Amino acid sequence: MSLSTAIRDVAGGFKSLLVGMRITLGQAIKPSITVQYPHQTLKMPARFRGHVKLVLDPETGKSRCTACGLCVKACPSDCIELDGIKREGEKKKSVTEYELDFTKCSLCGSCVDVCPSDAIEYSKDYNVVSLNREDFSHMDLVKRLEAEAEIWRKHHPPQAAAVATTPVTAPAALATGAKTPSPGQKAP
Amino acid sequence: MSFLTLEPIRLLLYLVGVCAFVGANAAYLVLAERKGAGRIQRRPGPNEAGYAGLLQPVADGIKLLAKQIMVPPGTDALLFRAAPLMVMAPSLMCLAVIPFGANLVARDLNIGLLLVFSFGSINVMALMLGGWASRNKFAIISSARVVSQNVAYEIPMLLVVITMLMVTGTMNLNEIIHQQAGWFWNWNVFKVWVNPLMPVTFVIFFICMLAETNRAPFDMAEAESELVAGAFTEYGGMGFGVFFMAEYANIVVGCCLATILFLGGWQSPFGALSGVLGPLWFLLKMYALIFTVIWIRWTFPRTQFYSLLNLSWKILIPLSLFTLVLTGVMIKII
Amino acid sequence: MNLLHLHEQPAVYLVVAAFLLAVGIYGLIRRRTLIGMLIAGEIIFSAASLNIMAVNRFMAPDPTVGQIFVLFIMALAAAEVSIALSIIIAVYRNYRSIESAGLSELKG
Amino acid sequence: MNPSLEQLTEQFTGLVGANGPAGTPIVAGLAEAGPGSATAATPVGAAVAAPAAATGALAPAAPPPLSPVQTVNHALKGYDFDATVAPDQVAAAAGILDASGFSLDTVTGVDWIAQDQMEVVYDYFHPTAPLRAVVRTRIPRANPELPTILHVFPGANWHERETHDFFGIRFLGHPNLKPFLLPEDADFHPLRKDYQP
Amino acid sequence: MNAFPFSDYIVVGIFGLAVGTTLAGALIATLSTRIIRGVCGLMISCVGLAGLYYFLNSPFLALMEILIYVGAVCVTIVFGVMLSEPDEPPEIGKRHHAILWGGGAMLVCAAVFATAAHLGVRGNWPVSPVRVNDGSVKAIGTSLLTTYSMAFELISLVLLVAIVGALVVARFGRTKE
Amino acid sequence: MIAQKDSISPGSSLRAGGPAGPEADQHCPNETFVLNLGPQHPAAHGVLRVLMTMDGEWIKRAEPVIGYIHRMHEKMGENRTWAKFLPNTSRIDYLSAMHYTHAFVGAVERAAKIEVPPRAEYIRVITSELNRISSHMVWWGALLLDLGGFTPILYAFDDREKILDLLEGLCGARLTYCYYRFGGLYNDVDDTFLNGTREFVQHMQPRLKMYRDLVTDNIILRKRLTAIGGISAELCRKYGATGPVIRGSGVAYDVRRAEPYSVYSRFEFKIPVYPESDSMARYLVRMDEMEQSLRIIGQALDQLPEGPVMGKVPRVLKLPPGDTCYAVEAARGRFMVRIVSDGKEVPYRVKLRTPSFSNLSLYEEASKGMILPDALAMMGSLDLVIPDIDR
Repeated sequence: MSLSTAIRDVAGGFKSLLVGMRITLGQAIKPSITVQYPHQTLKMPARFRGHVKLVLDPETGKSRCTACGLCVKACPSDCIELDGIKREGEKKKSVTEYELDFTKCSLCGSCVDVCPSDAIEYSKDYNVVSLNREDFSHMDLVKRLEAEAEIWRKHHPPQAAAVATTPVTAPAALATGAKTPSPGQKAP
Repeated sequence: MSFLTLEPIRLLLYLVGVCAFVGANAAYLVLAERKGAGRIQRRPGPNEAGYAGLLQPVADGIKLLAKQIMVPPGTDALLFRAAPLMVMAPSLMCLAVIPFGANLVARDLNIGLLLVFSFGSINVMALMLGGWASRNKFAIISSARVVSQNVAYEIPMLLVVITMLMVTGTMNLNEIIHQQAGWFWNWNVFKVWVNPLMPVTFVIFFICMLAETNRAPFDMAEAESELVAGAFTEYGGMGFGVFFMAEYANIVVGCCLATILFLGGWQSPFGALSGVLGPLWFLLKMYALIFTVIWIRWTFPRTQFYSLLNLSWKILIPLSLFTLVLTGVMIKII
Repeated sequence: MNLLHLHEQPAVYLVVAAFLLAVGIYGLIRRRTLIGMLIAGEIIFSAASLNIMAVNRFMAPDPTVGQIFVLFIMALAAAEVSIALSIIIAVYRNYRSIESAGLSELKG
Repeated sequence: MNPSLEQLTEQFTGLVGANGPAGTPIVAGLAEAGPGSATAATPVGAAVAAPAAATGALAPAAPPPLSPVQTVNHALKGYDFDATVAPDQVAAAAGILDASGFSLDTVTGVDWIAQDQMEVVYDYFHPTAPLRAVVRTRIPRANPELPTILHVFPGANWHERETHDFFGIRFLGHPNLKPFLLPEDADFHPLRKDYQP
Repeated sequence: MNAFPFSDYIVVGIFGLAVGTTLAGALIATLSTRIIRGVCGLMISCVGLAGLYYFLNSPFLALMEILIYVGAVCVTIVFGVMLSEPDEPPEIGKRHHAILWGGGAMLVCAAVFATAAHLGVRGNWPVSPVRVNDGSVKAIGTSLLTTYSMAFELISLVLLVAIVGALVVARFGRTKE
Repeated sequence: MIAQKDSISPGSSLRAGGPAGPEADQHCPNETFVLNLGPQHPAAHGVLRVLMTMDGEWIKRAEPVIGYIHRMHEKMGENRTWAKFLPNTSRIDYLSAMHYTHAFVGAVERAAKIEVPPRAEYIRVITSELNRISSHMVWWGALLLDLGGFTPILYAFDDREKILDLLEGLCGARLTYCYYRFGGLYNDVDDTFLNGTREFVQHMQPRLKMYRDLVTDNIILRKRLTAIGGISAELCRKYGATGPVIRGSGVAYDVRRAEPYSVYSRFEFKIPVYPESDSMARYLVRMDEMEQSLRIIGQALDQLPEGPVMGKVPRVLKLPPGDTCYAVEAARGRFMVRIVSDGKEVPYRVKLRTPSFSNLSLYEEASKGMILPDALAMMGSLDLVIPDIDR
């Protein structure tokens, strides 16, 4: 290597360093791009896959789940347990117990795919936190639905709410039912 | 004669002052480093403890203090504990001769420059003992690297310093600054009529300073992707904290020296206002250099160890020898 | 002898130097590794330097001479250490030991 | 450099003989559950994806003979060439493919518990030609041993170790059949069909 | 020169510290079984010695002592320790041999110390009445380049030879592999 | 203070290497020692352990020890239906989940002769290439981390975040997508995704130039990677190394060309090949691949046909007996799924041939005689994902 190429190499290398420093300086004067999580939060996209939850039927204020058990079969990790009873005067079973073992769930969404009555969907909760393992290994989806149903009832005319508790007359009440806000839009 | 003019009292005050200066610098330079890294990486950096993260060093310090100092079994416990102190003490010593202002110097030693270098050389020994005493393979590889690197970079650095000695003709730091009075083109770094390669000399000094203080991109000693934490692998708690502080103290000393030798120390760039505002100018220049150090760290990848040595032996030493000879010739001609 | 002016007494330095010399000689005899002997040798060098400096400070007419001589000793010591260590490492590579007793076969 | 399928067929036919690997106990149940070519024989009209580098000649349309060496439709099976060899011929087969410039894709096993056999499958791909070859052999389940191909393809080292881990197949001549992906003290072979955790 | 009340005591205290450091360092250097601690002892001793030089009106040499001994010599020795056997081997041979040898060495050293110290204290050292110069750094530099330029050149020559020799010897060891 | 009489002194570990065998006679001292790099080491991305026999800083032998996060995906495959195994595939190499799902879905479709609508194939290509870019960005940042440059990974993650946002908006997950289904896709793309992807393609061009200026042209990086970590084409062939590793050795092997799957044969793109076969060549291959992926995405967006995204799939999927292979070009190289069916609902055997496994297997051979930092740089240039090796 001759002296001139050596000098050119050194000078070229030095220049590349200066270019790099110019770039980082240029980035340094731009505003920061991070989201300060506890203070700011992001809106989850519509298709966000959180843990599954039972859908509140905006017409009846109840779950659509018929406890058919397809989701249990479809789940690759065996993390769903459900139970339903057939109530008096109803055509289908209704769910009484829907437990998700969130510690095993891999959020693959097979259960949502197979559900014939669209009774489950992904929640938009991403910050589900607890100090208690039980809250995840036995996530009670029916209970969570109850909380939603509570809100639903508040937004409904009292007779509709009264009707909702007496399922036998439900169709008649709903025929006169007021317009319903869709509780699915409001994550609790 | 007031009480304050008594020499021992004055020295005691300076001792406290220097310790406080080093402590504050070490603490807040860590924060500045993290903030600077954050800026460069377009994130805010630590911002939770206190306003804009200003209490972060306190939190870090408390965390480090609260940690148990583990001495791994089978190590030389005495050396293991002594190494952090040995690395901290010399940098404090060096600051004793640094003139922050025309009269703001703890000990205006005739051979201050020599003192900085002689105490700076203890650093290597301390790092080496720390690495050796840890009884860890990574630490030993690291301390071997520290020595090779420091030996390689001490030579061009001293050559540059000898060049500056020839230009200034004194080892008294304050006198060196006095010689650079006037407008900023009187600073040594711009004295191209003494030596056309003066800016190059400054760059060599700066590079060597980075290498001597084991800063990125020359942080072979603690190359965390290769040697975990290098010589500090086994240190925890305040043992690590002291090493960490000493690293920043060394950077401060190095930047002070660069400021004094090349950037006119406490001289203002405009030929005026350097009396009372002297310390301000000094700190301004020093922190600008420190910012550059931080900036460099967050821009470049780490160099490879052997090309690092090559850089010193094949480029920097010949170049600094050349500037040395050139300066000698120029001084003789002028 | 005024205790407060101890640092201005040449005898103090000479005694310290003598002590260093004695300790160095002891080390040189008792150490059985080459590096240990090297360290003892350095102590002896220190003793000599201190002695020269003391004499230089208190008795000599030209105080630069002693300093120059001590500088000379330091350079010698540095040179000696570098050479000695390279020899030690070479010896170690070949014999896996730096015990001075084991080196007698070098003579043959 | 790049081999053609005809060449390969010829070489492998020379290796294993026309009527199948000598002494290889291929049990009759192969066509039903084994890697039979029954599916490969269906017309290509039902192509799934875009036609692949269809260099392979079509397998005969009639009920296929259990030929040990055959070319396969890539679009249907994912490989072009399929050879069944005797266990002691795997190294020779690897040698042929190595000489033709093939590269070792993977080595794996299949446990055919119903037939009391283990199948060892060697997958090869060609870095420069659009060719994929599969070499298989069958060994008795009771004594799963066959020679290593380590000296031909050093890359088989890890694959054979893995296969030993999972199936307990011993590769004779392999220097280091320690548990690899399994824990160091593992003495079980999880991919055997009779493995009970 | 100083109006501070206890300045003399402080000075003596620091002087005592320097002496103590020197002696303690030397003792550690020769007596510890671990070579690495021996090196540390040497280092401590050198720092103390630097203090003594300072008291002997030669801050320049004090700093050079630290620069060369601590910064270069000790580091080189530690490096050598890393590359070779680190510790004193355990005593071979019989115990009374060791005691005999140790006692003998002790005796020799005591004799040396007694003689040298006696000479130092009782020796009638003539003090030169005139001082040519003050022994400052400037004076050292001037003499080094004028009167004692031979010494200067010799130093550089010795160092050069040492560098070359060390390289040659260490390389020779390497090529043996 | 002089009490330490233990037989092992600090530092003697440096030389406590192999036992002094008969060949290690006194004239040839054995000065090696064993360095246990990992399983928790900053340079071992994940839980890889490398046992290094070192002579000083020179590596005499580096033996990777793997299996620390082995999860036995292949056995899981034998215990669940074809569809239930689908989520597993994206967890093998979490950084290029799309490709892995693609290979498994493709194998099942090939065996069951399921026809995939063209729109679905195009969307598969778009998402696969997006995933490839995001994977390469992680590699890029991680390599720079290995080399001690901290900032680039954050720039890369800034851009990668855009990809992840797009994919999250599309299928709801950011890493383990599980987006492809037998016969098509989980759901159709919307305009947000299409526009976002177009914007992203526009956005990436200047960013790639910035990457080049900041890192690729940097003299320090060049010195660290050029002429270091050579892996010859022959070595790649013998060990079955694929992907950027073999392309960095001058062999233009790319599954997208060698065995064109999906609709890759309809796009124009170059296969970046560098014959230098050093770490820098592998680096440059990946940097060029990002550009080529952008090119493919652009073409696929332009040609995207209308139509359904789901083909006809039988309700209960039973594959005909026999074995089927399907290989894709994942971000790290050739990923092949070999499925063996015995006609039941459950796979008889699922073999996952992962690229990192083969790429790492040559490490022992290639790293001989290197020094530690170079060997780690080479390891970075292999782009390892440990779950991909351990499965």
